Amino acid sequence: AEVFAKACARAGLFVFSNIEYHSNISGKHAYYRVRVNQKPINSPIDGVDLFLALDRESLFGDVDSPYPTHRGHIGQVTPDGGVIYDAELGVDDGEFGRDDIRLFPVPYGEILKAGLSRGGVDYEPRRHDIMRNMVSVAASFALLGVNMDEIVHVLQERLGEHRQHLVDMNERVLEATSDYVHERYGDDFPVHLRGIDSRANPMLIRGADASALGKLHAGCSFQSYYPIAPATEESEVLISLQSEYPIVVLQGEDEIACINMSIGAAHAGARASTATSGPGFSLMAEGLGFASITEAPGLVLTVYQRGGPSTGLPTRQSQGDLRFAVHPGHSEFPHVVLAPGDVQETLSLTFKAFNYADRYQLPVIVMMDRFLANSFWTVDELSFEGLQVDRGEFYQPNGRESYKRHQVTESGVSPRSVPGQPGGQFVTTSDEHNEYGKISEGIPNRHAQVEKRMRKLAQVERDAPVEDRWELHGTEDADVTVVAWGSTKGAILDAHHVVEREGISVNYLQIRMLRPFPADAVATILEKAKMPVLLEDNFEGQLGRLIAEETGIKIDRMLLKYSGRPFSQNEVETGLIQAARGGPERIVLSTEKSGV
Amino acid sequence: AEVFAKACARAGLFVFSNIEYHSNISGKHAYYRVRVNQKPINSPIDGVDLFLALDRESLFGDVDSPYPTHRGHIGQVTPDGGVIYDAELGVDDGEFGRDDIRLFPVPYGEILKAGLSRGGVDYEPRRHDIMRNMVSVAASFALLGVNMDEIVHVLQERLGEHRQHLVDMNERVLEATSDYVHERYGDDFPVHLRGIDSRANPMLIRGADASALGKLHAGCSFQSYYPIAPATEESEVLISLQSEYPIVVLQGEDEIACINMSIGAAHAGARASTATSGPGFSLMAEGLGFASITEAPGLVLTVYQRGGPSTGLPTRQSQGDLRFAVHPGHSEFPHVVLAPGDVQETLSLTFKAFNYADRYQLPVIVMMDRFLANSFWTVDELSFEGLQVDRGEFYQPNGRESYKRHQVTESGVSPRSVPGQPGGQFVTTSDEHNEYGKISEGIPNRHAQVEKRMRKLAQVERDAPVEDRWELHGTEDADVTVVAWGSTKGAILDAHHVVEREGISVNYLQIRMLRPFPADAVATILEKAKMPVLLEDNFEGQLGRLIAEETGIKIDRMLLKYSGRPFSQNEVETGLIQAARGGPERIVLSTEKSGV
Amino acid sequence: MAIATEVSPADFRTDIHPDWCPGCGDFGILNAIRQALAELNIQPHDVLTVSGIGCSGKTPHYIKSYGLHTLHGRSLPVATGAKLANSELTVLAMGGDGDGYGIGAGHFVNAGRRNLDLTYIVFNNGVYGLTKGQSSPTLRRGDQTRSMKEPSIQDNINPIAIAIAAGYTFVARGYAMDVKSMKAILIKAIQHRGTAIIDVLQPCPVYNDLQTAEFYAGRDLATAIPRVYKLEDEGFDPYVHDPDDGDEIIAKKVAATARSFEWGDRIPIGIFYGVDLPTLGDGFAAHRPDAPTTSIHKQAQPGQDVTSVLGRFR
Amino acid sequence: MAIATEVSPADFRTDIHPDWCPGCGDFGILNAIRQALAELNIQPHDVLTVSGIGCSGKTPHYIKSYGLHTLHGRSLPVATGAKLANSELTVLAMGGDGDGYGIGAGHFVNAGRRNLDLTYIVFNNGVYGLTKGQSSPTLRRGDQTRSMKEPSIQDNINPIAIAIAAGYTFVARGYAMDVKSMKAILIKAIQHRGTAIIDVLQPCPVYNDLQTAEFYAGRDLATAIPRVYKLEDEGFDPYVHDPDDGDEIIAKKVAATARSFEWGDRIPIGIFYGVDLPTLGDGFAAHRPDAPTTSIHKQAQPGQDVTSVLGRFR
Ligand SMILES: Cc1ncc(C[n+]2csc(CCOP(=O)(O)OP(=O)(O)O)c2C)c(N)n1
Ligand SMILES: Cc1ncc(C[n+]2csc(CCOP(=O)(O)OP(=O)(O)O)c2C)c(N)n1
Ligand code: SF4
Ligand code: SF4
Ligand SMILES: [Mg+2]
Ligand SMILES: [Mg+2]
Repeated sequence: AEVFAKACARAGLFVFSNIEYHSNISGKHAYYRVRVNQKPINSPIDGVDLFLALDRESLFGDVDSPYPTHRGHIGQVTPDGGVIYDAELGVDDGEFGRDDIRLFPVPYGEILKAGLSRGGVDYEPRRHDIMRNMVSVAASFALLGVNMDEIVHVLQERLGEHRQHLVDMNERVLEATSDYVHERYGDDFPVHLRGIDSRANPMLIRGADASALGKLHAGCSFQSYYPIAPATEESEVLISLQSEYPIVVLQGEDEIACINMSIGAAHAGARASTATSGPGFSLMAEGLGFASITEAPGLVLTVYQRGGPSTGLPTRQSQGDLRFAVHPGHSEFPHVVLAPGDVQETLSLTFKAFNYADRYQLPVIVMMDRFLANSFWTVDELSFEGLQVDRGEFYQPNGRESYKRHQVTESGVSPRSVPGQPGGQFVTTSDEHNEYGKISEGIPNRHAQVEKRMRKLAQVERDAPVEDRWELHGTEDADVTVVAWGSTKGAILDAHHVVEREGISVNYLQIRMLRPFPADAVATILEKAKMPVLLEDNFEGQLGRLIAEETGIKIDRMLLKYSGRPFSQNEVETGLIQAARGGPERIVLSTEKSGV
Repeated sequence: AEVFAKACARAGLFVFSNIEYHSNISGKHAYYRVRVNQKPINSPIDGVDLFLALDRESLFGDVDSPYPTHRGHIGQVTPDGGVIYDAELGVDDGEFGRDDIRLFPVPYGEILKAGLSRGGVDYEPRRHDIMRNMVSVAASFALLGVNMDEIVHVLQERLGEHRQHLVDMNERVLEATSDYVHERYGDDFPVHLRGIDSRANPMLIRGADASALGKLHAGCSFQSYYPIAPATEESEVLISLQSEYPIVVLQGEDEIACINMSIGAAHAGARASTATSGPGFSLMAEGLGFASITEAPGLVLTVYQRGGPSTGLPTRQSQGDLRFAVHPGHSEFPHVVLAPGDVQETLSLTFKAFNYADRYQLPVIVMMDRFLANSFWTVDELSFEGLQVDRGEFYQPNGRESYKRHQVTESGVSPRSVPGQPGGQFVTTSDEHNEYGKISEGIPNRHAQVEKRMRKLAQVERDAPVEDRWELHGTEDADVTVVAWGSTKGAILDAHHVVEREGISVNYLQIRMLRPFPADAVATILEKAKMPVLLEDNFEGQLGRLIAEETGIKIDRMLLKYSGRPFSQNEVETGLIQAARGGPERIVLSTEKSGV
Repeated sequence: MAIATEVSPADFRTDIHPDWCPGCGDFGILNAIRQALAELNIQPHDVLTVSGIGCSGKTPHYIKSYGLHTLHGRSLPVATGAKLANSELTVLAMGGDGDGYGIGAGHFVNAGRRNLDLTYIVFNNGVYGLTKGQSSPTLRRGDQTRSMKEPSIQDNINPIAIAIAAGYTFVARGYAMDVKSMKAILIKAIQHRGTAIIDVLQPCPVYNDLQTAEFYAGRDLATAIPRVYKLEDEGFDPYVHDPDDGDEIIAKKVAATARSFEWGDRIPIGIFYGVDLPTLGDGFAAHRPDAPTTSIHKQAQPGQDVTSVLGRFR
Repeated sequence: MAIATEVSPADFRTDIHPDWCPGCGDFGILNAIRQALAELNIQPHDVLTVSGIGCSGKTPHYIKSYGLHTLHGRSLPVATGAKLANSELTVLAMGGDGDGYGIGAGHFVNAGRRNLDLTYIVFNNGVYGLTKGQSSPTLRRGDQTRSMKEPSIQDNINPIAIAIAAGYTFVARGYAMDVKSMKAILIKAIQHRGTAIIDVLQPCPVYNDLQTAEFYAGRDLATAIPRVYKLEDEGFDPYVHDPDDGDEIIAKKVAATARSFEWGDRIPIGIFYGVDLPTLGDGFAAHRPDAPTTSIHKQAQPGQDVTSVLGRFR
């Protein structure tokens, strides 16, 4: 399916693709969803025009297992849509229970064997069965009238020259499939894909890639990580770039080690970072407070939210960690929380996160999620415009006075010294300390240090440009104001047009900086809004609670989802229309139609 | 000073006593504060009527150190108050800078030697210098006209029969001191303590003791702990009771081990618990989510708040962990948070915490703090009335169907089975699971389990008696409504009378259950309140933020303290009067007069 | 508390099939556990399995007994609390090598000191299976498995030697593909009064293409002799015969440590070290010598009277 | 990067006096550190000390260099990150035995694998000093110190043997009251390329009334002979001479382990084990063989161009 998506992108189409899979290595149901369009698209949709099934479970679910969990994808196929499946499964047409869809049984094994023998290879189940996938993709290309060459190109790149024999083998299989489908089904399928030839070679890129790029562009030279879905990918990208860029990527023994390693690196002079998801995030609680009280400069933590609580749904979507992120440890300390909404914002806000972390010497958390991390979007170009480096103030020893690492200043920021600098020695501590970093329990100093640290938050509020904090998409005035954060952006933007066609005008308040919270701006907008509707991938409506905490405004209407799956465009449409037409205040989305 | 407090209590006086000390084993400034009265008292006051100083720093501070932190306690002495200090320090009267106080220099060493020689013992500095303390206490008793016998009794109990020689030695020192003071100062000091003879032998008890008692009374049979100020004391009390009661107290290798050991014990059938403070609490974030998703029954976590952030001020007061306690880990899960206000409430709410934990099978956090934990109050009797055991529903195997550990029910509670019970086998997991506890990633089940778990919170709200959730002390209608939680209760109640004497009527909304939050009741009261004033020992006004989140009501007026010291009665008085008379919205308390 | 009915391995089967990959060593360990429990005639309801997170961590779902599938790295503390509270249970803690020697290493070391009566089984496959094959702490310097971009630049830890140095009173190594000997070791471990640890060499055919079943069988060697050999076949005596003899303890520990460093063409399995010492349970029981021997959670009575304690505070 | 001025121990003094108790072994360790750094002629600004929480954790406040007084148990990870980012620094990690072998045991074990070039000093006093004397993981079964209600019912861990089994390439034990030998060990440890660990026997006169200076000096013995003796005085050779010789490595490890179990009337101090192996820094440096050898934080340029990477995604 990645090959399919890539090939479509190459053909000049806009592509969105994501995968759903179990927290398991082999044998449990997984599926890709690829959406292609001639216009830009940013989210999945529920309806499936062409369904490629590899096994029975994909079709009809696991109803025969002792603990059934789903009923397959057949229900998602749109009227007039098609199903390509393995003719050798022996499925009876009646089993589909639908007469409004087109069935394209294809004998995967037979074609595979035929293709292989064209290439002069003997079929061996254990080695070649993985290529059944390719038969199915090729069949879809044949039906959709796409040139098979794109697939071959993509395979060629992936496998590289020294595995040209594999490419050739695949090519034979593609041909065999194509021949079979054309002969058997001709032009039976109504949908044909036509790319935009003029479109320059677009990127197919994930949030995890953009985050890695943002870190690298910011000059991050230390990343620690402990394997965990869905955060590992970002570190893997960085590992693969270690030979080109000056960055050390270290697998720690746990997340406590990771956050503390990064804090050490930050204090030692690096822009440093780590990435994790819920369980690891919980283990970093103590470290974040430590980073904040010692004013570690340049520390960024990227959190890839996934289904919780606890281990929860490791490979599934959620926006469940917001309230924890805003208050991620005991006691009170300043930190910044940012939430990008798409790939471009991931790049930009990740880059800027290091500026905040350096300039204000506090930890910055970037809130990603499983959906944003692992889905693929087509992007023509990523913009690096306006990404200016700001490392904050440095201390220059003057030989006269000794250095105050935690000097009390109006902004709360104390110029820093990088270890190794003669004359800039300091000690700092997780205990309350005085300006010199020495342990101090006296009262006047305690006040000064608490207040100084917390002043940095107010300073961020004053300094941060609006675009880092929030954005009101659409007109000032609308029937419905969607209030949301993070990766729901794509679905909201995609749905927006459709809802407007229903005569409901929609605007969308996207909040990007969750701490310090843009309370005044949000309050002003909400006070004017006719019908604010919260939209979040969690149970509690956490942004809503944060808004209430910060502004005293409670948003009663909310569209929530907590099934562990991302919002589709359709769900947002349905939800918004329902809300606008006076549906229940709390609408929970997730239908069998939206995936399994 | 503990001896002093105890002796006063024995004499029939009401006593409040607390200690302030550094996070250090020896050599840094520490002091006790003992308040005695013929009427019940619940908090410290700022003014010192009689000041017993052991060294120069206590008198004048550490002004000569490279990083001075305080200027001693001399400024706290009330006009006409007295100072007992070591004549051998060579302090010049002029150094006190005050002519409104009475000075009682006493040659500690000389008297000590005299006392020892009366007992036929040779003075050895290393062995006996610790008794200088006793000279100072004895001197105060002599000045205050209290019978020295009480001290002797207390010492006798502490040291036990087999150390009678030590008691005798101390008794000689007391006599020598008494003789000296009577001879030298006669009746010079105006204050004389008179006990209430009719008062039955009262207890002098700390919150840590009451918490241990509550746990024991609840039948807690497993307590894990990792040493940390100010939580260790509770575990030490329980350790000392291991030979009398069936309870295992285990020192874990860290707080992650502790919470997980207790979770294991809870699942295995025990009422189980652990106690920690901020840094350890942060390390328990992941464990709490695990306890909640697996519905561990009977797990109680006692958090002893201390100055933060990070290691912070390990031995100092704070109410800084509220917001973290309400949302103490990634994602969303149900748990209960309780906050007792005094010793009696500590006993009762700790006991009840196990009922909530057992009945709803969720973790319960009891929020204590350094002040409540380690201060001593006199209490005539602790009440055990109304403390009924409720262990919740148990599953009885019926041999017909297999057991659903996470059965979906209306209340959200699933009857439990204790390991060892034939026919009640189950497995449960930190992964999302189905009713049987098997891993499940399907959507309908996901909805059912998330909702079931969260329904338990609503059920707690329905079931919990008002007195567990909040209390409005005083009249319905008042000029000022103090809104507070936890250990500030004593100071508020003590201050209340004084403020009313200024013509300002005061009532006091004490919130005891922070999650689930009594939003409706609080909203109703606040909407009626003429001037709500938040009072908290933290920087952010965390209860205020929680109230805004839950009710949409922002309380703008607040009295805050974050110096690491507890509120004194005076501070509350001053603060409330200032607030009532239209002072600034945010009043931060902590003066040199209130301690160092 | 075993009731007098004959228990068979099938009694520990559940209705779901393990979701491990074909050829995974975990199947062998699972079977050995079921067989050992049956052979010891322990009733399913008297068993508590406690696992961490990983492929290995799913094992309790496949054993019909009481089971806690806990957090990544926390099987030992959870098992410790459970056993102390409910001492009548047979407690088996288990998890992966990442789980136990990586994130859980602090518990691994400190559990060695306690000698609580439980068995800890480590599924040692050299990789982080469930997160797709990153190196685990037992992977050796220079090794490069399928999903690694480069050979490991870190040394491996030696879990057997660490266990001995940490105080474990029963230390063994099993091999997942040899169910019979694995079962025999398990039986001895469960019977041992005190904390037993079994490090199990467990092929992960998907991610670890170095320490495979073929490797352990020595099929890559010039003459195919199994690398894995049994300590007992060489007459190795792991047991301390006089626990009061400090010198014997040290001698046995050193001998076991020496064996534990063997690797390469010859890899020992079996029992490395065993000694009988008082358990943590014994230590706690000594506080109330006249108390019943039932689990402490049964002895404690919610609502029990504590007024007699109040005297202390007067 | 040492500049050519003569450094003296006094250059590492700060303006505050340690707040340790009189007679505390920490004073000796502090002095040894200052002296060792001076003798190695390392400039104060090229030193980074990283400590945990405890009495011992306060040490960086008393050394005039860069210093991070971190969290309880986390000195090793913080030091690891700092050294990797800023490889030009001489990094000394340090902390208590509770800090390192209790809450920090997971890091203690896993840092052994990495062989990053830093020195880790453990102040081993058998107790949790700063929290008033609870037992630490090195306290032995049956020991009852002043603040304990009963003798320990847990075994001690053997940190030297664990360090060897975990892969540390330099393993030593010091004695806090013997500043001279402590300094000598420290110098070798700092000079060692790779991770060096020094477990230091440190009397805590306030809470540990068993392992006192008198005890180590053997003043309680029938004939007062110091218990502490130097390995080198017995001709013990801790060093692996051919790091490519796997057998020699094992032999040295086993010999060191055997010595590490000695306790009672004779307690060895000195260097137990040493081997030269590639460091973690070497491993990372190999990714970009032509890169400069300066600290990586200096090599990375905030704002550096990454557009060349974009091609991957097309
Ligand atoms: C705190 C935390 N960090 C990371 C993870 C992600 N994770 C799941 S399994 C696993 C490691 C699995 O390796 P191992 O313990 O060796 O077990 P195996 O799968 O090899 O049996 C990790 C890191 C997690 N669940 N929790
Ligand atoms: C997470 C956490 N848990 C507990 C503590 C409390 N604490 C402070 S020092 C200390 C132990 C000190 O013992 P050790 O590490 O041996 O150092 P020593 O004082 O003996 O030098 C503990 C448990 C803490 N600061 N942080
Ligand atoms: S990934 Fe490896 S350890 Fe996990 S189930 Fe598959 S073979 Fe077994
Ligand atoms: S308590 Fe012990 S370790 Fe801490 S300073 Fe005092 S003597 Fe040293
Ligand atoms: Mg593994
Ligand atoms: Mg110690």
